[in-house]
Amino acid sequence: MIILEILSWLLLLFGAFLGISGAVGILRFPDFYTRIHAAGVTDTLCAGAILCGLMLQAGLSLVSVKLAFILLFLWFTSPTASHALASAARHAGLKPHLAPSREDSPSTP
Amino acid sequence: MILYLSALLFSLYGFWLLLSGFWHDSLLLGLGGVSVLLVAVLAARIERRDPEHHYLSLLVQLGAYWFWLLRKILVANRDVVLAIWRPQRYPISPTEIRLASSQRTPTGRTIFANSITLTPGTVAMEVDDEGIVVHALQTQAAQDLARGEMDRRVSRLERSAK
Amino acid sequence: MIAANLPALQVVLPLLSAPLCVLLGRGRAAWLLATVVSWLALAIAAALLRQVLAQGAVHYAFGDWAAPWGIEYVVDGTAAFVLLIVAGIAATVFPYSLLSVEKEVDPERQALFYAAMLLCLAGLLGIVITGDAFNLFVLLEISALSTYTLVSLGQDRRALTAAYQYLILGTIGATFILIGVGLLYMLTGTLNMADLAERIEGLHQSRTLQTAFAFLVVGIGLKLALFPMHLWLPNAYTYAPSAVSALLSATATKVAVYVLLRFLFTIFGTWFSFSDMNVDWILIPLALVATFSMSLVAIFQNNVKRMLAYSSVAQVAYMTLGIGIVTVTGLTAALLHLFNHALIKGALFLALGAVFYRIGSVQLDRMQGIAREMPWTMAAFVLAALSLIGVPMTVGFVSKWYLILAALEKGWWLVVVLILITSLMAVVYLWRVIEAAYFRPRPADREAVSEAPWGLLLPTWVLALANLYLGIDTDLSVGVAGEAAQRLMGLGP
Amino acid sequence: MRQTHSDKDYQVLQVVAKLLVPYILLFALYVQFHGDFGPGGGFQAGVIFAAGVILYAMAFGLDKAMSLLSPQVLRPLAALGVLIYGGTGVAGMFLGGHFLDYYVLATPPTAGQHLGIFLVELGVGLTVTCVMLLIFFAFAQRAEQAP
Amino acid sequence: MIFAATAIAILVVMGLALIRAFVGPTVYDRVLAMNMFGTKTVLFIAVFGFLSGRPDFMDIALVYALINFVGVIAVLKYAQRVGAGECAEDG
Amino acid sequence: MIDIVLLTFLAATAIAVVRHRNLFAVVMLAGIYSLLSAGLFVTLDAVDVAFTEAAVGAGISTVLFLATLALTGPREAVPVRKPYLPMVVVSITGAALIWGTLDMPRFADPQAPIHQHVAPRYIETSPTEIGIPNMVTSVLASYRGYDTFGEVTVIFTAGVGVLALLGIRRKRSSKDAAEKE
Amino acid sequence: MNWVGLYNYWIVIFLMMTGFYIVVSQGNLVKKLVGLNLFQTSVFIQYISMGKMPGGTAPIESSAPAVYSNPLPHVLILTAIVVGVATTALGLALAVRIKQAYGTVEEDRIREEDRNV
Repeated sequence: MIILEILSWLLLLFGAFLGISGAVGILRFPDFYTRIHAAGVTDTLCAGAILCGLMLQAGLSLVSVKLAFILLFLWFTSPTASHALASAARHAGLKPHLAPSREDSPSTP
Repeated sequence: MILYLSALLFSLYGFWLLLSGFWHDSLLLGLGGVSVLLVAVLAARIERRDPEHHYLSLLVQLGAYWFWLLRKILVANRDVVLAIWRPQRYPISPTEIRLASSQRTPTGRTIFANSITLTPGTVAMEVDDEGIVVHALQTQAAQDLARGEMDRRVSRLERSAK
Repeated sequence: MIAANLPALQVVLPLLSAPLCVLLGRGRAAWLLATVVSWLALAIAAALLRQVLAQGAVHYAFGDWAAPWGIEYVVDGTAAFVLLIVAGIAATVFPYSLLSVEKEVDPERQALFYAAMLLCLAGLLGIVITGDAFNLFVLLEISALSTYTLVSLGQDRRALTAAYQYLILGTIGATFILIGVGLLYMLTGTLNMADLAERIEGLHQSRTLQTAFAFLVVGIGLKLALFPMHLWLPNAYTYAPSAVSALLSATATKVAVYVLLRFLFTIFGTWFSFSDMNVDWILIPLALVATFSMSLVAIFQNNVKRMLAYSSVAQVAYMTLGIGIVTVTGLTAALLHLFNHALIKGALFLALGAVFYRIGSVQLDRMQGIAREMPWTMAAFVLAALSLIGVPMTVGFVSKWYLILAALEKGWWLVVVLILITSLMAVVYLWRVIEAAYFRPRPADREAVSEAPWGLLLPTWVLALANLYLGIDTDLSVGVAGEAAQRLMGLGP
Repeated sequence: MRQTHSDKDYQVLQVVAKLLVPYILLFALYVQFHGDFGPGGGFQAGVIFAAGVILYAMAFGLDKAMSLLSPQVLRPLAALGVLIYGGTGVAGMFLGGHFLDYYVLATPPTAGQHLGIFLVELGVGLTVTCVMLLIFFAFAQRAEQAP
Repeated sequence: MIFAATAIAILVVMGLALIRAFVGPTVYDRVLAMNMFGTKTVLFIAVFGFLSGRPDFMDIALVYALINFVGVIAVLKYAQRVGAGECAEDG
Repeated sequence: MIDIVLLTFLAATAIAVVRHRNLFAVVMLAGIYSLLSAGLFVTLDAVDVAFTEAAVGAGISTVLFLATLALTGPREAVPVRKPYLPMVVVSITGAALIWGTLDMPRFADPQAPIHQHVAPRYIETSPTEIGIPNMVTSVLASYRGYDTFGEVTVIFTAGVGVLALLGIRRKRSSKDAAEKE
Repeated sequence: MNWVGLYNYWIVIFLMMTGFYIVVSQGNLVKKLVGLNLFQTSVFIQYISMGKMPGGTAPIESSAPAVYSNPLPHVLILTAIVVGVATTALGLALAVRIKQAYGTVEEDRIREEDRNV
């Protein structure tokens, strides 16, 4: 029991840390496309960690099921939203700042 | 179509039961049935307009894949978090790269694209029939993707679901 | 069963007919339904008035939940009286609207138009008899939203901006009312008007109560186009379809005046409103400035509908003047004018609608010489105009007479003089119309027109004759108004 | 801009939307029928249902959404919702109570209340769904034709 | 206690995302911030349920997630229609 | 404590809405405002309201605003006149409200009149009287069912109004579409 | 006097007035409606704040004994939210029509247009 408790605490703290990291990243990164990555951190693993932590708290109950639904929903939608966002920005003609030195090296797989 | 519908009905009713939690209230169970039927009718109409095979069995197969993906996500997260907190040590090097994708259906490509986006550090920017344009935070992440392991795994998933 | 449920039916009947109109989907069928419903509403209003006069106020609890817990309708003398006016005007405007609407509104939108008319009617009727402060807000919004729609359906594109402006100001007003009701609820824990009135008694020194009062007065003021807050009204009345102008000018502001009465006298109580808050110090000067300036503005209008709209602001000011005097006579005058002005403006706008039906305009220069071609229409207009001026034997005279009496009781000679001056100004602006219609030659470029069709003429004349009849037989209106005024002042039974 | 953005660009969105929309709609109905036990009720359900259809419209285009639930059907249904609500009230009246009295609807009083609230919420949900969708269609159709 | 800490952390994240939404500079940055803000609200509601001792209202969080998604997609859809040049640089 | 933080966020958002000239940003911020206030409602125990506000304010309203912007354009003209009069009006209104708060029952005061009158009956007897655990639904649909009837009518009125104003054309025929191309 | 208990209300009033200010000062019809939305939402917050009980929970009966917050303001605000969205929809529809009739949604330009006719 206590192990589950501690595990859930760790997950919650981990999620909180990831969330703050993402938020700092979204402020620090230079342009829109790099910021998407920072937001990606918070959207996926942060949400996952926090919701899993909560699930451990709730035990095997309806609440857990709903938390799982939320998690599933977020994991389906947030990459879709990020992708839609990036593609819309690209279509709008927003140019990414690319690293100058290796601009073209990795473009051929 | 019939397969799709029956799978849909089944999963919808399961969804209802899990949401509701009233498993002994015959009224709510009945209402659930009516609701599921109503939604299924609408879903069938949606399906008829864009008949596209939906791999529901894919969801089962997804289990193993997700496990693999989760590990990728964890690793990728570490990189991005480091880049955020220690920009001097771990500088970012934004890269754009075009990947060929070997999936043949929109569903497969969607799984691939969303997997790319789910792993931090890479975002699928454009998806078309031949490939995917990816923006990566660090060149290294892009190169990792370019190695094509994820592409192969998704394609295998797609094939096995058929 | 029906007799016991009359108060609910009064509102629910038109309310439920609106979706039926949408279901019918066709203009004429919707019109027929709307008309029949408006007549039924009038019958119900009459029956309610009889019931109330016979046995006192009727209380109706929705869902059979007793008052402070559920929502209650209360029909007392005043309410029944106002109900009768609103339903009566509707019962004449609805039949009228068939021809006028066919001319002015797209065929596709006619069913929606009638649905909106019914919703507006239901909202107005509900506002009058509801006994619950929050329910008042809901009904207010039903009528307001449908009114915005109706106004926007006018042909001129300025109808759109007028409706928008009305929407913004009306919503600000409604939100102010919402804030006021919220503060009242916070202080007392109840929303029922009677219960509120009881619980407010001990709170007169509360600053929160005073703020609530201010917000409610300003909010209602916006709705009734109290003088500096009247900006939405002229445009809305001018550009709305004719039938809508008639319905609105005759009912909407009147209902708002009634709501003001309700709040000032019944809920906050005479003592708080006028001795603690001194609202009369605001109402009277504003009313005086309004009657004078708005009549002056009306003189310079070339669009007759606009002229009458400004005149409406001035006339509403007469009512607030009567309220501000705070005597039984003053209140009687206010209530009488509420009733009479509805008849007058209803008739005037209906006559104008008939003119618009024939010549497609109500500009003064287009209306020159119209009286020769449309004698009956213009005769009705003249009759109602005389009533607006206040010529003896018409209803307009009765209410002005009581207003002057009330001012004299207080010894306010200046007010009396001002009322007379503004009446003269009314003569001036109405004369411009009559002169144009009767004594000017027809403009050469206008096609010859014939008299308005019966469908328009009949309702117009019903209202015009009501002006005359009720001006001679004043027993009913003065009796009811007087009794209602006494009860509002807390003197009557 | 529209030319550059073809259907292909939305394929990820389309796949995800098609997967999710049925569940969103079912969730809306769950909210509709569980308003007695938790937060929710007719109004919320109606809005969520509408949101689900709006998502479908965003992914697959307005025309498809409008043929899925055609405005010609929605309009009478919206009116019907109000009539269901009002009809429940009137039924209370016919059975000897006042307007919206649910106690007279069924024999044990609480069953009457249950029935009344159920019907009333149904009316709310129906009207809200239909009106929200109609409003959205009206706006979106104009927006499609924008220059 | 742990819930309170998590809730506060999420609030901080919300605040930072809000700053990004205010500064922009492009519409897409704002949408990104809005999306992030939305998901954080979902988490906040979920955590708050536990914090207040009544975790049985997770439906709300689910609705937030849904609405947030629909909202973001709608913004993108209509931003495109208006013309990208206008939104891309809005200082 | 949490509500103070959320209120501060709300205030910041409101100020940002005033200052921004790009209407897209404004609408998005308004959506955030709605979401935030919905969060606040959750902390204030109003779960049903939070539900609705999120779905309506952040969902439907935002979509409608965006569709409108697609038609009317995202740029706002720079006003020519200085808004002195509005400032005065707003200041007076705000001052009146602040003054009004001075005699108000304090926030979350259990002795406040609204917790003493009317509401206790809903809380105490509605679960047995109506037989439904969610008191908000009981009050909404039964005790104050008539208000809700009004609410449905309001939304219906809005539908009538929007249809009358904008209308929905039947499905465009292929010929129409061809013409447009 | 206990000022702390009023602090919440003051922020809410500030929010209300910000919304109100947008409505009365801005010339763009759409932005006015955004302001109206803000104004109304803030009034809703005011209502909901007053229903809060200290240590209360949501007014949904739970198995454990609990103090419930006042459900009545919640009901009122549910209705008010609906009214708000109805008004917004209608206002936006008007704005769309105005744009089509005048080619602009700026109040000043509309006034000019009208003067020119």
